[in-house]
Amino acid sequence: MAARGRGFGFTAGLAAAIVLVQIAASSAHKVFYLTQLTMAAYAMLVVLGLALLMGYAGQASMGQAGFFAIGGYVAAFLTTFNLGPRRDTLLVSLLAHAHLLVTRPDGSGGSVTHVQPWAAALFAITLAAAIAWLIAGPVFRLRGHYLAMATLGFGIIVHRIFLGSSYFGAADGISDVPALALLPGFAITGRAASRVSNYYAAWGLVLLTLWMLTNLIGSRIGRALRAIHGSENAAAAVGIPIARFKTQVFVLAAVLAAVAGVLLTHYNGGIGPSDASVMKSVRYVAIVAVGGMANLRGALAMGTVLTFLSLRGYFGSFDDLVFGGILLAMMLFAPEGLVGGAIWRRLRSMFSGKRRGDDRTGA
Amino acid sequence: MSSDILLQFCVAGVTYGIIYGVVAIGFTIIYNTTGIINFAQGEFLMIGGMTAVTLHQHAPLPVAILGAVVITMLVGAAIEVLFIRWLDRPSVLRMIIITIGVSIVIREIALHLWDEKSHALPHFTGNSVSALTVAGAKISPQVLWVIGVCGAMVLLLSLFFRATPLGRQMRACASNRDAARLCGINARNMVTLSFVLSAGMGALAGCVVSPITYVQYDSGAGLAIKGFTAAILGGLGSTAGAAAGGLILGLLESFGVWLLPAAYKDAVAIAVMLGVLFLRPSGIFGSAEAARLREY
Amino acid sequence: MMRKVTILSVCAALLAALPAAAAETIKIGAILAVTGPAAFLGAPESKTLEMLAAQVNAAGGIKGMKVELVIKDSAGDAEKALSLAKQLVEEDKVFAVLGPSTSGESMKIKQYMDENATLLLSCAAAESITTPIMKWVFKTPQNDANAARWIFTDMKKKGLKKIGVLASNSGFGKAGQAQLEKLAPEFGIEIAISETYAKDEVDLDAVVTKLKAKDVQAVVNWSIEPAQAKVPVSIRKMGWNVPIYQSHGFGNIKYADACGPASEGILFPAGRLLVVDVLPDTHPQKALLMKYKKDYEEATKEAPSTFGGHAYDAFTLLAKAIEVGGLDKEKARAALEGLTGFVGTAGIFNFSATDHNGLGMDAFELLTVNKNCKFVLAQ
Amino acid sequence: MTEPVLEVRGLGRRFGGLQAVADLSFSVPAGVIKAVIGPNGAGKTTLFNLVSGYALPDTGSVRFRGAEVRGLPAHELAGRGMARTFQQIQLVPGMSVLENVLTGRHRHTRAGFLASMLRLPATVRESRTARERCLETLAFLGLADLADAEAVSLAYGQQRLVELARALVCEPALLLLDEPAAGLNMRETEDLAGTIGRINATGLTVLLVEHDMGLVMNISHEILVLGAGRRIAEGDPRAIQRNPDVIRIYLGEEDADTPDPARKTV
Repeated sequence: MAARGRGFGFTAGLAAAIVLVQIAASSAHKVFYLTQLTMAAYAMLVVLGLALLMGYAGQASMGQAGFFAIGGYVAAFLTTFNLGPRRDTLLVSLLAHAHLLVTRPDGSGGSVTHVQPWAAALFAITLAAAIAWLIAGPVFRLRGHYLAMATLGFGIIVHRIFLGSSYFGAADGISDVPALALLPGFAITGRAASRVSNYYAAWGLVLLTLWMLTNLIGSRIGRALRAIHGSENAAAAVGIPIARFKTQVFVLAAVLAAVAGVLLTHYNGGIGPSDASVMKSVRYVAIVAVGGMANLRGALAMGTVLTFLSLRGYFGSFDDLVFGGILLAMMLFAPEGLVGGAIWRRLRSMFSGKRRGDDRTGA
Repeated sequence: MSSDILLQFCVAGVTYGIIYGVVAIGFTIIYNTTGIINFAQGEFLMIGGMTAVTLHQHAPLPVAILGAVVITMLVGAAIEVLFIRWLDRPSVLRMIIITIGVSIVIREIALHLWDEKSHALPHFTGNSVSALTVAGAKISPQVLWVIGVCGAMVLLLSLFFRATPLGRQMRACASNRDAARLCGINARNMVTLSFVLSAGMGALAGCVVSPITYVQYDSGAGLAIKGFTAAILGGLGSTAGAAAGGLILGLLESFGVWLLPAAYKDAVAIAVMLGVLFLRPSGIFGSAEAARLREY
Repeated sequence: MMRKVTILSVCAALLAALPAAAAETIKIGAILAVTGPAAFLGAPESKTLEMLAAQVNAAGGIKGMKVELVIKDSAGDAEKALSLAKQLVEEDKVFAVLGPSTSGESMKIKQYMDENATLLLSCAAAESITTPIMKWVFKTPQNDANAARWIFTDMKKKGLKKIGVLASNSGFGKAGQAQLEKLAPEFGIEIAISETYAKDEVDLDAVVTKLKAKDVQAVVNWSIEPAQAKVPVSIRKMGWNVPIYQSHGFGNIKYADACGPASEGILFPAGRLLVVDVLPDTHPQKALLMKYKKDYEEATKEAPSTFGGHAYDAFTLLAKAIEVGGLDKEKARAALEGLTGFVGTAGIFNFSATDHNGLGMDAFELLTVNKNCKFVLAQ
Repeated sequence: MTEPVLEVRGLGRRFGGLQAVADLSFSVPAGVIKAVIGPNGAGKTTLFNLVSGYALPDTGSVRFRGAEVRGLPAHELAGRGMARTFQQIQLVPGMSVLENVLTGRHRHTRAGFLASMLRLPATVRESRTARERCLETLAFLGLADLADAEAVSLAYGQQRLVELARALVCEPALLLLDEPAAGLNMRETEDLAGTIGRINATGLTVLLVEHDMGLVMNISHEILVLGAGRRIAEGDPRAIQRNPDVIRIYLGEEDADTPDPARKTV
């Protein structure tokens, strides 16, 4: 099928580009560029999930940073909170027996006993999924602005809880998060030594996600989601269980966000409340929009560039201004995104007087 | 817990509520004529406040406020003409994103146009600590100003919508744009007008509340979220609902502070709001049909 | 396709040479929250640094080497601060990093700075930045603990036992709140209630009412945001004349102005910058403070705040360290750690291997606000 | 005598003051083409929505293939073999004709989220057979060469056919057509008549709402006439044409329909 063909082509091209960049960076002795590229990659996981939810299933989520934060904070908390003093409590001793605890020296000569990073990661992701599944039911009884408000509200609540609770470091957030050892000799960490491997891990994950989501969109599920977006009546008429599919895609997006949260937290060695802020959620939405809503590649391309430049402080104190400007321009002139030539089709249709698909981005 | 303390919580809640309510009404005006939620609504308050503060350095307070309102109205018109007017049946999601973009851009421009500091107009009567005693609770005269001015605004608005031909035309657009168009009403101009109106309202509100809340380049977003929450809580589209939603939200926050750590104030208020939404998917005073119709 | 274009552009960026650092220049990085929620800290800090760099270079630089200042705006975002730190250290190869403005950001990057053996002079107050000591991490603002001690000492003198604490939900507020709760017992003071508030609250009547309901004998309002002015206003408006103590985060005359009449009688510990005019000429800091005040007012047409002062100290301390230790990072670090009796805006710095803040109780004075809304020494 | 595919008993629904459908009973025997006619506002479309799960009946029962289905959601009914088209065409923008029709195969395919994401061999096979089935149907309706065109960019008549194709690939036991000829020209209408006939010839039961008397009279085996939500008459075309009540309500209505395919009210 066409979608598959293009999917492979693009994925292959992206893979080549990823390797190319790494070689270029290493040979130019500028490996440090990979830092922001890695961080951008994790942000792109959130974006890809949101693009599926928003662009294809047509369900806006203004609280995606909430799921990112749940993943990151829970993982960070479990891998920094010292269970040593609580050894005798039932839960902790159970964890100990299950060999789910590790002890490492902390900064000040003492030692912390905490949950195995990989176990913490799994728990954090599962928790995010569970929360998404729980709220999906009521949330998707809402439409349009009400749906936006509900997801926005969810994001705010998560942000306030992390910001308010001293367990999560309140305004300082959590730091000194250890590396996340995945394979012997490979761990998710920001240390310069393992920069290249982490770069590949992050982008490999992005590639895999992109491939899987492209498959999904080309599949019966993807068609069902797009049908729900395009016309819920039509979707119901062919037997598509709308509520269930909305829930599932919402959970999928939440899981991707949580995975990103966990990994980026380990990569940065910490997480702060600003990662859960409404502004972050808005940024994710904005990136998806800039990429062209129903356009995974567009979101990925634009998102990577913008996030990379922003993380490098390229726009200085004009960061948000540039971001808002681009967002506006795209939404006004190319709501289907630059990538994939949608804009040209649009211009043509403008001149031929037709404005079909103007609402393609509809909620 | 003595009664005057309790009353003090109410007063605090009402103060917040009125302010949220005004922002919410600003949302409603535009929403009714366009079906758009203008997330830049909070920016109108910010522009109004900042401009008034700037003008007040050279002009007496009333002049400064008037000037601020006029300038903000122009900004409102500009926004509509530049970003909304020429779009052909944009979708809810697209409009949300566009207005968010507008608010971000305005905020950042304000940062570079003015500064990062927080400013405030002087209290209209008395000073920061002067207060009236009502049954043991203290109310700043500024709060009365806020209530008075906002009340007057709402009254004038409803008068405008009912009594004047222009207002009737806007209501016509609100109930059915195409029909209105057929009756020779220029719907587009009505939309512009609605932006101008709510910008003016926002600016005036921004001026009266600034002695209490202060104003800085980024104070718009917070107010917008609260106002949006209030508008949704009340049920989009109804001015009375918006006002009520604001009051409910304000009291929720104030009593949330009383009962729980203040750090979770917003979380509590919004959680309750979501609860309401889940039970009544179209807000307290909103009708489900209306909501459905509007969204598509 | 677009994606490939992207990649190419990135490659182009990669191949672009490093900003060539001439031998005669010292590259100094700064990570400041020039925009975003903490802009009120970052903005005066960056203005101060730019001013200083210009002055130093005009005067021929440090040991004849021109200073090249690289200021990065973190917008108060910890994640971005870390990214910028890596950039400054690995790409720009800066000699040292000044800032960040907030303690949250400082906590995120100090580990990295230490591992990469590059000096960090934080402009954030939280004690946890320099305790436990990290070899390469220093900070210039006075310790919260000392501020708390000043407050508690005065309370004890006045016989105030049961107090309420309000803190902003920023890193500064959080750190102060922690210190207050930690030290209160030492002074036999009971904290009856401890609450936090956000910087964007409409007003603080509700939470103040909550304190009032506990009828405490004094209120400590620990914050660095403009919103802190709303607390005294609420208190006085309610006709509640309880003693109000603020933190050194109150060290900005604008905040006192915002309080209006409510500011009168507020007690707070702060560096001497705010009361330099009434400082005896014999005081060692007098000359320096006068200079900074004058220069800053000329450069920015606005009154200096202690926040800018922290950046001032960070810069001048680093300059001193380089004069002594030269361009060898390890030597400079040792020189900084060995500095004693160094006069800064925040106080007299006496660093040591066990103290990377170098300021004691004497760095503070207990100040109050008189009825003309001016900062004066409290009697 | 086998059980009717659809059996409606005492069906009623009121909207505010308006009794859209009142105490309505009828049945659709297997294999027939049954038409529901009546003047505008007679409650035809409401009846369709009640039967196909797009609106909740206040009273009455709906039995589909022997089971009570009243109040079941639309997708559930579709799952049980009821397919429908819409008066206002409901095609998905941004999807090709083939993709739109493929959505119709939903209940005949299984792959879930994970399987689809991983492109398991079974999934690939499944989707291949689905495409073949859809292409056949498109060919059957003469749309084969439009398979890759964007559905919503087609001519009105063709869009109707795409909707029909989508309904057909559901392999329903009962096909509901809501004004299939609305907005079609004479030729298209005649072709449609032929198409519906051929579909019915495959043994598929059809229930349609239609304004076009010509179409109704020449294809349907049974006709149900509604007026103000109530049954006016029921029977074969000849009987209906002679029925005085029917003639009255149609002549009573200003834009009367005569059994002449050339004129139609839309």
